[in-house]
Amino acid sequence: MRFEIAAGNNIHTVTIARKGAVLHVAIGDRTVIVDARRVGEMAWSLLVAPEGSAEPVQGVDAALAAHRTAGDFDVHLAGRTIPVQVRLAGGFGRQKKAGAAAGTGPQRITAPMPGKIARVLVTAGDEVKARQGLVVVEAMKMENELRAARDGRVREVSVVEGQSVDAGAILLVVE
Amino acid sequence: MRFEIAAGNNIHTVTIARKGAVLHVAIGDRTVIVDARRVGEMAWSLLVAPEGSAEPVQGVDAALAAHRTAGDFDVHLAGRTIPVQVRLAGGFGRQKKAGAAAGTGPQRITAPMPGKIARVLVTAGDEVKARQGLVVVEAMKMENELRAARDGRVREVSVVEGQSVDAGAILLVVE
Amino acid sequence: MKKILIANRGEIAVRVIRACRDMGIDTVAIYSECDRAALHVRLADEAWPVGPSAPRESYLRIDTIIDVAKKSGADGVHPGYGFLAENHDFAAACRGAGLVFIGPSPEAITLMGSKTAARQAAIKAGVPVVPGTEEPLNEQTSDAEVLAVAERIGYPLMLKAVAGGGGKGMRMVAMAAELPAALRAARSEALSAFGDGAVYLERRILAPRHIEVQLLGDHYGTVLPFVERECSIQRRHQKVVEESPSLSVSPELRRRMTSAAAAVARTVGYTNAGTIEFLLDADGSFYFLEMNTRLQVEHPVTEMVTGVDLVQWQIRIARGERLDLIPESLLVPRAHAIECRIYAEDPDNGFLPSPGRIQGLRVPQGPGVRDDSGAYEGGEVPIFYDPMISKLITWGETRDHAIARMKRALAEYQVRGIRTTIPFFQWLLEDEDFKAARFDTTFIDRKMGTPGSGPLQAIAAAHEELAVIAAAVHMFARSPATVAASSAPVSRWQQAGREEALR
Amino acid sequence: MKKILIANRGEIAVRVIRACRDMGIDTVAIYSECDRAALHVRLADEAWPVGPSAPRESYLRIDTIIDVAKKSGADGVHPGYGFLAENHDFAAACRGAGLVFIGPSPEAITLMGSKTAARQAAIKAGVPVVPGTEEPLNEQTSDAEVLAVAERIGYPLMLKAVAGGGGKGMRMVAMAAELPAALRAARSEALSAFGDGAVYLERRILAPRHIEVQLLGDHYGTVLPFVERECSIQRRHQKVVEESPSLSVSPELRRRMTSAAAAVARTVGYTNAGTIEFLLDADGSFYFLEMNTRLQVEHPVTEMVTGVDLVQWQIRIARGERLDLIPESLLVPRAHAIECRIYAEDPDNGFLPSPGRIQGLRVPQGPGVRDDSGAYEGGEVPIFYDPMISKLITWGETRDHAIARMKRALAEYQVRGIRTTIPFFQWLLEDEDFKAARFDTTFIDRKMGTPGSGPLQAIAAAHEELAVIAAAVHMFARSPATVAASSAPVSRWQQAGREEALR
Repeated sequence: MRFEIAAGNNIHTVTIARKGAVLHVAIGDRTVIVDARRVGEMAWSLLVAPEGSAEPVQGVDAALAAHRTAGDFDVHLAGRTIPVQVRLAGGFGRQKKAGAAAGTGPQRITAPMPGKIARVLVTAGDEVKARQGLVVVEAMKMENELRAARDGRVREVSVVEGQSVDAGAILLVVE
Repeated sequence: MRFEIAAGNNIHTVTIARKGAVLHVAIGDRTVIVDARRVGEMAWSLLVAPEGSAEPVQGVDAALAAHRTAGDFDVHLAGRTIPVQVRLAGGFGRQKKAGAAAGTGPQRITAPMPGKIARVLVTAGDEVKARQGLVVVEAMKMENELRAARDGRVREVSVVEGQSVDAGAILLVVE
Repeated sequence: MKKILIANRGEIAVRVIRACRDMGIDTVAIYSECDRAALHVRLADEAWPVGPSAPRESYLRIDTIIDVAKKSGADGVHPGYGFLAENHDFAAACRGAGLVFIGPSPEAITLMGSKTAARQAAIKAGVPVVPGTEEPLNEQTSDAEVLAVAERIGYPLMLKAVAGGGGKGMRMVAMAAELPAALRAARSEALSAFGDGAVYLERRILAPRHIEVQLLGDHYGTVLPFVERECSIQRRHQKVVEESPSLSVSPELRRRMTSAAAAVARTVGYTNAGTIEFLLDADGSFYFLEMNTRLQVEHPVTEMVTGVDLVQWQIRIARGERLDLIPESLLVPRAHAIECRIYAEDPDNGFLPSPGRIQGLRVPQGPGVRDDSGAYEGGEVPIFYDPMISKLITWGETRDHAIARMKRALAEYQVRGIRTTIPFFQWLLEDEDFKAARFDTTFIDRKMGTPGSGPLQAIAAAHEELAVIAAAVHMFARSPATVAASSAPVSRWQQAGREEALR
Repeated sequence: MKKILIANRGEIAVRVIRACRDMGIDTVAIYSECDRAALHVRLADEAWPVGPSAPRESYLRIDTIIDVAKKSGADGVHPGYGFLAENHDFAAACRGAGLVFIGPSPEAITLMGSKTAARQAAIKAGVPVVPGTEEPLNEQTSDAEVLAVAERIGYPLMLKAVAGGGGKGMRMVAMAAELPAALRAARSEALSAFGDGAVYLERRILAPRHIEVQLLGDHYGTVLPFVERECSIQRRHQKVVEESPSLSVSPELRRRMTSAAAAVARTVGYTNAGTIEFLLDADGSFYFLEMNTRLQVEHPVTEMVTGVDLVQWQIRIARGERLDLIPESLLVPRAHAIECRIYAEDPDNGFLPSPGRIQGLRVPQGPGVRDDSGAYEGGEVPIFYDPMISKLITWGETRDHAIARMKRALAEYQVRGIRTTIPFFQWLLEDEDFKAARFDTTFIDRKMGTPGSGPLQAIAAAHEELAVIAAAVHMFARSPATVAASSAPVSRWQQAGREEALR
């Protein structure tokens, strides 16, 4: 089975196959032998063979948390939180094209976390400059101002002050 | 919805219905108002109205563990573990008849917990007395001798020494 | 007292419930709409609804809370910290309703709750204060007037909420141009947090340490100070790491600071738990900053080094017991304790709030570790309240030992489904200056502002590769083809999760 | 030492891993087949398989373990307790392989491991022993010979494994008729637990207390004793509750007992951690019982009242450090600590072993609580090993306070899917005699044997009714008709549990 997995600034091509009691995980030109045991719905006890060894003995206690986007996870291990995105082979290629297309289109300002609209600073039709504040989302007693990425004109404001929004909700569109 | 629920030495007839935001739970001739909120797959935060009150404020943090038999649970609350058996209305009547019939038949000696057969003390055809040791099951470094409930003759020995058995496995039959 | 209502939520409500349980006292929790399934509701003997999720409509509703206290038959009220803890109207309303308020008198709250009046009290007790405004600048004070006052004090200065506490409504102002925006933000925060938009100005001491002294006072005139807490590790004027003792406080300085703290408290006839905050300058001089007339978030570090249960003592004092602790024993710390505040914030994303459902939770255990938490697996972290979800406290035979245990505990701690500041602490605890206790209140901002000081989430390549492997294994295991052909463990797990049908 | 192999499993392996982590030392776990997913495997830096699940084929395999130590590059071996901890061949094999054995010398293990030789050592140190057999009665000794020896000592008497420890291979014998069966059982248990079926006989002191003294000894002749532990609460000669200090030991008696303990250890040139067990008679006289040449299960109560990390000190001593603790500080307990051993046994069903999968786990938290555990939610408790899954330890300002905190912690503790001894402790902690510390080693058997002393699981009618309600709610919520019509919380939960598909 073949995946493309993005982590940090890298996209790794990963091939994984079961060989007897262990898994062979090929990352780039290196193949890692892994003894994987599920210890929870989203938790794994992995024993990984160190480089140059076939004995899976390095302990990796890993747990995952799923994001809304299928295949996106936070991987928790060694007290660290590492965001990864898993796609079937070729998945990022398709996505990147879609992303690139979107990059040149209108800016969709979305809520970075669930919260309440504290203030709307613009109205439809306003001309805005890059870095200009557009809307303030409040969560956990902190106000977070969202700004325009580049110059443009407000096409649509989808929220009103006092409204609750989910993470990812489109708040307004600048074109 | 109507259940029969056995707990301790009692079988309670329980009727439960949703009324608006709360549940009405009738046990015998008393109706208890319950505000129930699920806090886990098998865990509940219950707020129960005290006797004579309609305000559900008494906190009951309850979690269940399912036994192999459907409807049998351990209920954990207030640091106690309370075994209960839930059946649809009339369920215990049917079961009791079946149980009574089995009571007069041959004794099936079953493993009380998962373990290993440490010793088999009888062989098929042996006459045994009540309280006589039949088989020793070892688990967690402790030996547990299983005895005959009454006089009889060993009809069948289903296990050999050293064998691993699951809880509930029939080890031998005395008739 | 037989039954105590806890007018709070989250970890501190849980903390107070535990103290009550240890004393055989029944507990009454209150909850807003979004908190119905919160941990404090689950653990209390009783739980009563007090309104919608917004704090002003529930946890700040004095009338509703007093009403619940009466209906539930509570005879005491513990306010925790935040919300109504430093609201003199609430303390007075409790008194008026015949309820024992577990805290200082309304009068003491009024006096010390006004940061400007508190400064006067300190001066009266002979304790130096930071130069600043004598009078509060209320919401009617114009920007121009405030600017004029600021000119007299001189920049840089601190803008603070008169009713403040916990870093809320506080802003550093480097120059006049920044003042109007800072004033607006501080007032808005202060109004939302304390219901009072008045602020005051103070000269900014450059690179001070924040040292504070815990006090207990009984109703018979006894006021006892405890060994200091070091709280200089702050982000946006909000403490994030606290420890006791402070490596910058010698036994001699400790004697002077704790005596000064006790003097301020005695001057105002203070009772119950309170904390005097000081700024400690690099030259060893210290200034009274403010008094917190309540339990502090960071009280556990003091408990760990003195063995005193401060919440229990709050209750004992409130019910009229004498403070019969041995004074000297409170000033000699037993080794070292440190606390990290775990916030639901994303340190990789500008500390953006990260509310949501906790999909998975593993709490660290073992020697020297204490976790005071309001979280549980499957529980929600709501958007309406402070983002602190737990406090991790470790104790060690030395400061290094306590830090080592903290690192171990943080590595065991998993909070999945939301982002937390756990990785931030792992970065912090590796810092050489932190390890050597070379810091002041500007430490975090300086460290995080330094370009090239390394990204916070300096994920080692090895960890990144392991995360890729873990994700691949997880996706591989759940693809239909491999699940069908997989070995026992996977299928057994799935089987165990299956619910059997009712027969 | 840079890397330590832990030749054990369960909570003690986890405990040692944590101590190593606190010291920056890498850890190597070993695991049998059924322990692949055990907590100690999950938390260690490395984990190596050592064979099938039966202890003799894995955790008792000296050759395999030494081999793994060498292959993994470990330079030290910590044996924990049980398994090979008191096996002198193992200690010698470590030494032979150039590995530091973190414990006493093979010679000390041999000497004190023979309960009969240990008695000789105590006599030599001027410490009184319980009258009994001078020589071990090995497996070749006939029943008749043993009976003859027993007649000389007199009944009732104790039958004990020469290689014993932890209550294994121990039987009380009230009269001659009981001896053959007891002998068979004790030898079988001893053989299976220690690989040595030899036993010895001792006069039974009626209603004694079991008091023990923890010791540390370094390689420079320093032996330091710690404040005593009270371990009289035993079931089937197995400790179930331990505390420190003992209410029956005055400071003067403490001085005498700790000096006697240190004298025995010095007589045999003892190094590393060890414990001298005494029987304390009602008249205040005490007798040497045996020495455990290893870390004890109950070491945390000593850690809680002295602040000393005993596992860390084991490692420090093993790597040649000097024991530079202040002797007096170890003899003055800081308030009180108590430990309950949580076993996977069903107290409602004759303490029948209760292995299986832990479906749900909630571990108590908050002030004064420590949980040393090898369990996790979803983990298996195997049939092959000791049923102890965790140790719950609480600390309080007084014994009452420690007990109150223990009760609170037990009420928070939920282990679902298996039965545990948690309800047993809740019964015990309510007992008036226990609360007054009026007990001896026969306490549990007497209390549980008293007819009408109430069933262990005295479930109040109110709790029974609440359990019925909870079960009804649960069944109601999952019936198809109600789930479809139900409110948000239920469906949201189910939604959250759903795994999304790979796109």
